[in-house]
Amino acid sequence: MTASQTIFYILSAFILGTAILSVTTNKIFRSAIWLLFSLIGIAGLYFWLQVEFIAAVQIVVYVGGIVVLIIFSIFLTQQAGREMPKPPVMRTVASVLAVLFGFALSYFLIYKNDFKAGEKPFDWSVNKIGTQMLETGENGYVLPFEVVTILLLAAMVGCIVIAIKAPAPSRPSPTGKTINTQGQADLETHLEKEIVE
Amino acid sequence: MNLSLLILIPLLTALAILPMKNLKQVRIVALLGSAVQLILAFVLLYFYQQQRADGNMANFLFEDNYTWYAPLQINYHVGVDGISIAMILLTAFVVIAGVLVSWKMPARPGGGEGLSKEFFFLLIFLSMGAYGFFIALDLFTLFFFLEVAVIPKFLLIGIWGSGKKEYSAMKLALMLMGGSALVFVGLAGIYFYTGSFDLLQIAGMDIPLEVQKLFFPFAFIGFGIFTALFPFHTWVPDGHSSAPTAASMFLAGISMKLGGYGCLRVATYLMPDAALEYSTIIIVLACIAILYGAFATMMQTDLKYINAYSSVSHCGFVLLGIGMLTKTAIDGAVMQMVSHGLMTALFFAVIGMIYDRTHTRQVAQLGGLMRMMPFISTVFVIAGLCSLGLPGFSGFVAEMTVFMGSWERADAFYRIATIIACASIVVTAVYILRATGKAIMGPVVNNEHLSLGDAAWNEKLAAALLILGIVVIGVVPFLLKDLINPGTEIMMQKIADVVK
Amino acid sequence: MDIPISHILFVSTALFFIGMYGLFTRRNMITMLMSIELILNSVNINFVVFNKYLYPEKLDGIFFTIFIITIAAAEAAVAIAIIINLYRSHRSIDVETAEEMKW
Amino acid sequence: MNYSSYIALIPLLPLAGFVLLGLFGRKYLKASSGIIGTGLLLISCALSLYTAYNYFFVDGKVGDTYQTITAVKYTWLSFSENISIDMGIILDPISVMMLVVVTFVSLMVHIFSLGYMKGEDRFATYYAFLGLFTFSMLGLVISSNLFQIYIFWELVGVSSYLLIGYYYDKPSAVAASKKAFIVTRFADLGFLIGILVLAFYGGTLDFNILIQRLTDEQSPQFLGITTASFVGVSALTWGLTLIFIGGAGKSAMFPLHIWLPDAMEGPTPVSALIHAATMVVAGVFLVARLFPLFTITPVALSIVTTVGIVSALLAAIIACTQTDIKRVLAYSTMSQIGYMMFALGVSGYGGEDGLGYTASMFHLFTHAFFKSLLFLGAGVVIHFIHSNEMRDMGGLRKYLPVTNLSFFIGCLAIAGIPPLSGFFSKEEILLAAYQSNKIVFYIALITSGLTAFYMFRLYFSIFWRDKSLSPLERGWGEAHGEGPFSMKLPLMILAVCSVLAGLIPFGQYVSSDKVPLESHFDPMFSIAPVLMGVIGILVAAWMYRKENDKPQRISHSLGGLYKTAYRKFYIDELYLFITRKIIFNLIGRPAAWIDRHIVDGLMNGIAYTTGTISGFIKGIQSGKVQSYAIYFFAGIVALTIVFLYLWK
Amino acid sequence: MNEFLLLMKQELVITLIIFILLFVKLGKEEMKNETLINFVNILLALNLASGFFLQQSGTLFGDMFRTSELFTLEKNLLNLGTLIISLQSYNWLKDHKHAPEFYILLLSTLLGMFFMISSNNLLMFYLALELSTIPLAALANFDLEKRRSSEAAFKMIISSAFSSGLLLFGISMLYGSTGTLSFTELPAHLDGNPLQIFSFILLIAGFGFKISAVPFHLWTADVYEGSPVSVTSYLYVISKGAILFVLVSVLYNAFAPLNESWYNMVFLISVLTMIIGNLFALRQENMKRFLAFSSIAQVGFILIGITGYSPEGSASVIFFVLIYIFSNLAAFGVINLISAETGRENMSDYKGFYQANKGLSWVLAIALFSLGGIPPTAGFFGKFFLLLAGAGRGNYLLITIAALNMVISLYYYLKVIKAMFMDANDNPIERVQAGWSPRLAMIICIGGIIITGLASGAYNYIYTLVK
Repeated sequence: MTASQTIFYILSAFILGTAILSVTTNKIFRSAIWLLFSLIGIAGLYFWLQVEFIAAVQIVVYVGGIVVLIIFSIFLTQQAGREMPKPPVMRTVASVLAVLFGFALSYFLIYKNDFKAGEKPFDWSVNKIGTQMLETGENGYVLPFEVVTILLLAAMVGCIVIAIKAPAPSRPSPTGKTINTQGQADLETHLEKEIVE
Repeated sequence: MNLSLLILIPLLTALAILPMKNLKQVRIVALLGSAVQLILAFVLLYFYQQQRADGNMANFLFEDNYTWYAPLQINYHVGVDGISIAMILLTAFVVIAGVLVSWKMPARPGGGEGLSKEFFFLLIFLSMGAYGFFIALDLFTLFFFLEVAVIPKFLLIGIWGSGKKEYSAMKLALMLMGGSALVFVGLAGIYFYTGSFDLLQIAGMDIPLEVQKLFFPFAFIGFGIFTALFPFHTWVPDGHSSAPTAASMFLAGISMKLGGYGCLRVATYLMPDAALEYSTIIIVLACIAILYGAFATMMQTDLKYINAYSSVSHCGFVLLGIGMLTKTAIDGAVMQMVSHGLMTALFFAVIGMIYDRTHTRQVAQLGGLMRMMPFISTVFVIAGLCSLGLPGFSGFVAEMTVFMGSWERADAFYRIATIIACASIVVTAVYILRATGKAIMGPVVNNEHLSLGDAAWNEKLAAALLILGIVVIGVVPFLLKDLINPGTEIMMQKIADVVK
Repeated sequence: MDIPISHILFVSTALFFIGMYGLFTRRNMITMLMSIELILNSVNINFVVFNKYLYPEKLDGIFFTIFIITIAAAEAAVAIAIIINLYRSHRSIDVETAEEMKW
Repeated sequence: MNYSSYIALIPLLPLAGFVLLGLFGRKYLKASSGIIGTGLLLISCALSLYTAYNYFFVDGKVGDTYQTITAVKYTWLSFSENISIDMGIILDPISVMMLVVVTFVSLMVHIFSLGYMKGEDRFATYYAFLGLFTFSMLGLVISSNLFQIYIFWELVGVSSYLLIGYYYDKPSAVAASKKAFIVTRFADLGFLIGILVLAFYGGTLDFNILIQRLTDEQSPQFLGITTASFVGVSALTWGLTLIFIGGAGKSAMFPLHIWLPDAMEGPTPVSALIHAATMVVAGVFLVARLFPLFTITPVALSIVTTVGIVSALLAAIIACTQTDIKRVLAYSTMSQIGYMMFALGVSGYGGEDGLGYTASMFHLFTHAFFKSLLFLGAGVVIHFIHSNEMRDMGGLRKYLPVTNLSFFIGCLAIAGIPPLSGFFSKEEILLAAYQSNKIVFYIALITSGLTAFYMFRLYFSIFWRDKSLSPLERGWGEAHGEGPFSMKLPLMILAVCSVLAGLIPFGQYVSSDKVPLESHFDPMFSIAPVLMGVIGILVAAWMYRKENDKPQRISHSLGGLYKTAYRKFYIDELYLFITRKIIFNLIGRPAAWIDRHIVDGLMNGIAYTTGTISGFIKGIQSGKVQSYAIYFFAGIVALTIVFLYLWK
Repeated sequence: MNEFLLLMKQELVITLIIFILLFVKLGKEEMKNETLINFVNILLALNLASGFFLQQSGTLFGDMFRTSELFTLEKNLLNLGTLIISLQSYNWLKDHKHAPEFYILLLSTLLGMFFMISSNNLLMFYLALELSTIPLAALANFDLEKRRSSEAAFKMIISSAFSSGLLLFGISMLYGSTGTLSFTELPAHLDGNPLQIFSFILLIAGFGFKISAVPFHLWTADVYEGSPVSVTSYLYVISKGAILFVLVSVLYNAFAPLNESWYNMVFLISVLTMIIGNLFALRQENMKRFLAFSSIAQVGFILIGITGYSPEGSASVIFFVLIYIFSNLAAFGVINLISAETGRENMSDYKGFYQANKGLSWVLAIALFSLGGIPPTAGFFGKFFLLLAGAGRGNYLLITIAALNMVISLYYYLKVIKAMFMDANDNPIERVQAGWSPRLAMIICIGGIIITGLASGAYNYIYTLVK
């Protein structure tokens, strides 16, 4: 059992464990934290796979962006420490069954399927990604890039419209609003930076 | 002559009604339109006879064939033979009579006069569907017009009807649409084995027996629902009895004929082998409809229900004639369609007149109308006598032809079927005479009725037109016979070899 | 690398269904959102792994991953905005409160 | 000479009258309608007499047989290449004879009605209907085609319906008309099917061809119809029997006679015309028309005989007990027609065997006169005292001398007292019966005695049996005595005819094979019938000439028998039971119920089920987004399972 | 370069409009909503017009993007629909605070759909799909004060995220087992092994979610009911139509090798969809919700056309979508107007509607007849052709089921007609005055409903393009 194997199994155990914790724990804030760990673990997995760029993006966007956003909104919407209400038993049972069965089925299919390993070595580099990202010809991803920018623009506009609102009577929503838009803004810049890099 | 006029004129009439101001103008326009249509029908008849006289022996005359949906081989293809012309004449008569009897709009909760425009518009529009159906030679066109002639009924019944009108309207619309859905499946089947919607082309080819056996029931039952095929006849009593007078006339007079015509022209003509295969079933159903309908009628107490059920019984003759597959029987079926169309329209018209005056259709609440309204009563008696198959009226001729034709099938089964059918003439007599004896004759039961007046000019004219038709057919039946003869002969060429 | 691909895929698939479980059972809208993030991550792993192990000649998987991450961000942003708005009107982010419309 | 030039007018004139009066009578011709109708009929009567003259004395006979002349014939409706309904006129002895009878009696009735129906507000309608009836009856007798006869058969039926129901606001009249129509309609069903049978095997509907084909043993049609059989009876027998059922219905033969007595609700002249002289003998005429076919089917013929004789006797018995004078006459009519029927039944074809045929036609002929005479007489009586009941009558001879006389003649004639017409015809019938079938003969003999009895019972209790009260006290309309001359005239004419008609050498003209038949008069044979007649009359005189209680005592002594006869052997009740209880309650009502609840219930059931299902599954749409997601995923899993493992 | 301009002209114009709106929004002085709306309508109309000439077909960006006359046509149809909707939303939008944002979001989703139609690559497809979904979720929330609106938005974003997650899993598996993302290369690599089938099912589920086919439809009704009417009609017609276009081309081209198995799937799904949709529609009271379910049933019909797997099939689908746009938008036009003016959306509110609003009732009635497939409206032709296309595969069971379902669907359409024309109502909706632009929209729709069927031009044109 080589080191990398050990690392892999430890990583995967960590990822799955934290993931399970994050979807089962009753304290919402904790579950956010577990999610954070899990995401970091995944980033680790990417490192292990030697695609550091993706790992970096993962950390920056997820850890630095989304999770922050989520935690903000948690703060915004309730007291972190409170217990979350339990789901109805029937649904829990149903979901457990569905999920287990689905997992069994799909993993069975994946397992049965024989993936032929590619022969060429896998080489990537940040500038290769960068050039392809802005290339218009074969294997050029400029069009998806533009689409995504428009999507982000639209998303931003949508968020602003929905979140900015005439102050509701009781809630201190202005704070929420500002925070929120801040979140939006820096998220935006992050992404642009990442992608053009 | 250009057959599309037959569709165009009702369309224009309907459109011309829309900008009209008040009931007066509307009904004038409607009357003019339907009168023109009647004249046109006679002109058509004239040209047709001339063509035949000049020895034009084509199956269908005055054909027009325009490509409509080229990729799907759908054409707008129209043409007429004697049968269609008979039907067109029938329609023209019934429609004009319908317009006349609804001269002062059916009374309606919530402003009857207010919706006169819509009423006449729908009525004329409906007639357009019927005309189109009768001249169509392309199955798609035919189906198109068949459905055109369904939905306006829903509105007519639901808005201007009486009794449990919404229920009846819904029932009628759904059952008829169900019928046309089945028809559609049949047509699709034919289409995909012949690759064509053109009636003449399809008639040319011969479809393999198992295909026919698969799709004949769809087409036949589908059309059968329109013509009150047992056990799918239950829309008839409710629909007829709830509908306003003109709509009942159209419904019983024409739209039930759409079904018969379809059963004949599409189902039987295109799939004769299957027709033969299933003929026993058809005959059994027809006999049930005839006798059972008649007995059910005996028990009815509402004039409209009486006529509705008797329509079930009478349309049974049409199906019987088609099921027997002998030339005479099919002649009879067609004649019965025409005759029943006129007769039942007359019946509904007169029932409507009675209802408008007495505001009841219950036989028990009527009596001695002969004293107050001799004209209406006489018309009622005439309609009744026609319906019980009295010589001199069209009903007799048609029924006898059917009997004669049925008797040509020399086999105990067909014989018994025929006898059962014949037996219905007695039952018919029973219920007709009971109704007449109670409502028209006998002492006056309700003294308020004593003040009621007789028919107005429009009602008289309507009744006169229909009676004219009935009597002409009844006294000189060979006119009708010779008119439809070529058509049925052409059909028999396809069917005869099957039967023999 | 001497880890069979199926093992890595086990991780991703498991992650996927864990996320799904969370989505099914969590009554808090934000946690539902988190579960979705898990699902997307598992997909990312798939893409990267397939690209690296099976089809190294092109970078389809890598790019797909990048775009998924971006989209996930946008989705999360909009979702959270909506949740906040809903919280304003419902005074709660419990899913069970958002079921006025049914049947 | 050429009949077609005018013959068609004979039926068409009355038709013209009907159309004219029917359309405009009510409004414009109210006053003159009677005259118009009568005038038109006068012409057609003259024409038919002229025809008769031509046919019998000028050119009817070729060699020594009367020809069947087809004067007019055109195709009315063709079913298939050789089966078609033709409208035609054939002249042969019976049709010509019927022409005369119908037009003549009808004319009498028309004239009589001028007075009798005066002041009716539907006077024009009445004459229109009379015209319609006359037209149909004439059309019937001159039919050249089996189907044509059926058509006019129906038409006379409906005109009789209209005339019986003439007093439409009288429930009893309406009921009677309904009954008459439906009963005969029921019989016509048999007729129709019979026609279908004959037409199918005979391959034609034309009388001449049909008879000619089916009577020669070689023709394929004959072989076909005799070999084809249903429940062991040959198609020919079936066909003829069924047709005879039709005839029996119209002619009120047992057991289809129940409509005739009720039909007396109609105006009396109508009864005289339709229910005595003409329409009711249509059945006899029909059998006579198809007689050659009947003669080759003994079964059918014996059925005719049996029905005939039973009806004759039964009607006679019932007639003895009735108290409504018109009903008595009605039953006597039935009885007389019974005579005609069994006369045909016992007859053979050709020569001496054909005596019965001749006799039957002869009786039909004479009966038309004296029976219409009696009815019109009764009409005068009713017109005078406004009642049909015997007990209201008596001693009328003082007030109605002419009627009294003519009625008396009529009674004598029907009782078969020589030398009146009835005597000759009845005597021939009895002779024919005697020659072929003794039992029939004896029953007939008794019947003739009964006939004499009930006729004179009628006569005496109307005109004699004086009451002490004065007319006014008995509430009779003194205003008009016997009514206007228009009412007396027909009585006189008919009386004369009833006296003289018998002297015609009928066999010379009408015989089964159309070869003149020597009618030989045998005084020895006719003793018995005459004796029976006289006895009957004497008994009647003894019982009814004077007011006394003999009738009551006798009826009491007879007890049950009398009651049964009085109740017309409960046949009406039987019919009532069948129709009400069986047809209506056991067939009609269930049919209606099934239709509403089962067949329609099915249709509504479908709709209802759909609705229920939709209500049942609404839970899926729970509004919970998470359960949506679960369904979503479950759907995927299901699809996967199905398409990976089940639906290969 | 100008080739690039021509091929992407519609997308470019839309982008242009978006940016113009952005500047309008950011500009100092507020532009009045009315002028803004009319302005946008004119631009859309121009785009629509431009769509009809200078049509070229070709691919760009290394076959990430491909277009052809057919695609251009499809885009035009969507463009037309959007134009009609924006005409109709006049009454609702003219006093809405966020009109420019509304248009920005709306048009960006439209742009997403355009890209989706032109996408030749699973990546592009996925991105376009998200572009056409996420802003819609935001739009669903545009009745900011309404609880239901935000609930709808939430349901939509969550379930769409979930479905896109599954879709992505499917795509990744597909990528894993075929190694390509481009539609043109895909058929070569498809051998129908279980994993591919599985991932294909996941893909179908993704599509099914968007076209709301049973059992992936459950979000539909709630979202449609909650969102503002304009957004509902947009979701209802445009996004559905776009996905259908894509579905057809994907199934017919990219997944042609699997057609045996997808034929059965689509068959099963369409039967379920028709039946469930009808059964639910039977019992609806809210007009929007009712139309939502009816639309589900309609989708079932469209899927029948897809099963045809023939030029007739795709032609009939596109043709039907065209008719579907007209019919539904006509219906929604009325509902939109009524709910904007009176705020009443229940079927019972429409009782006695005919008394005051004759014109509107006829519009609604004709639209419903068209949806129910009653001649002479175009709906009849649409359904007829769909069923014919389906029958082409010889599956008469499917056709019969469909034909009978037409009857059920007719029942609930007639229920609305009945409410409008026959039922009495103590306080019926009083006369509603439609502005010029909603009226124009209705005229377009009704004209379309009547002409498209009777004049065979449209169908023939589509057919030639498909061939």
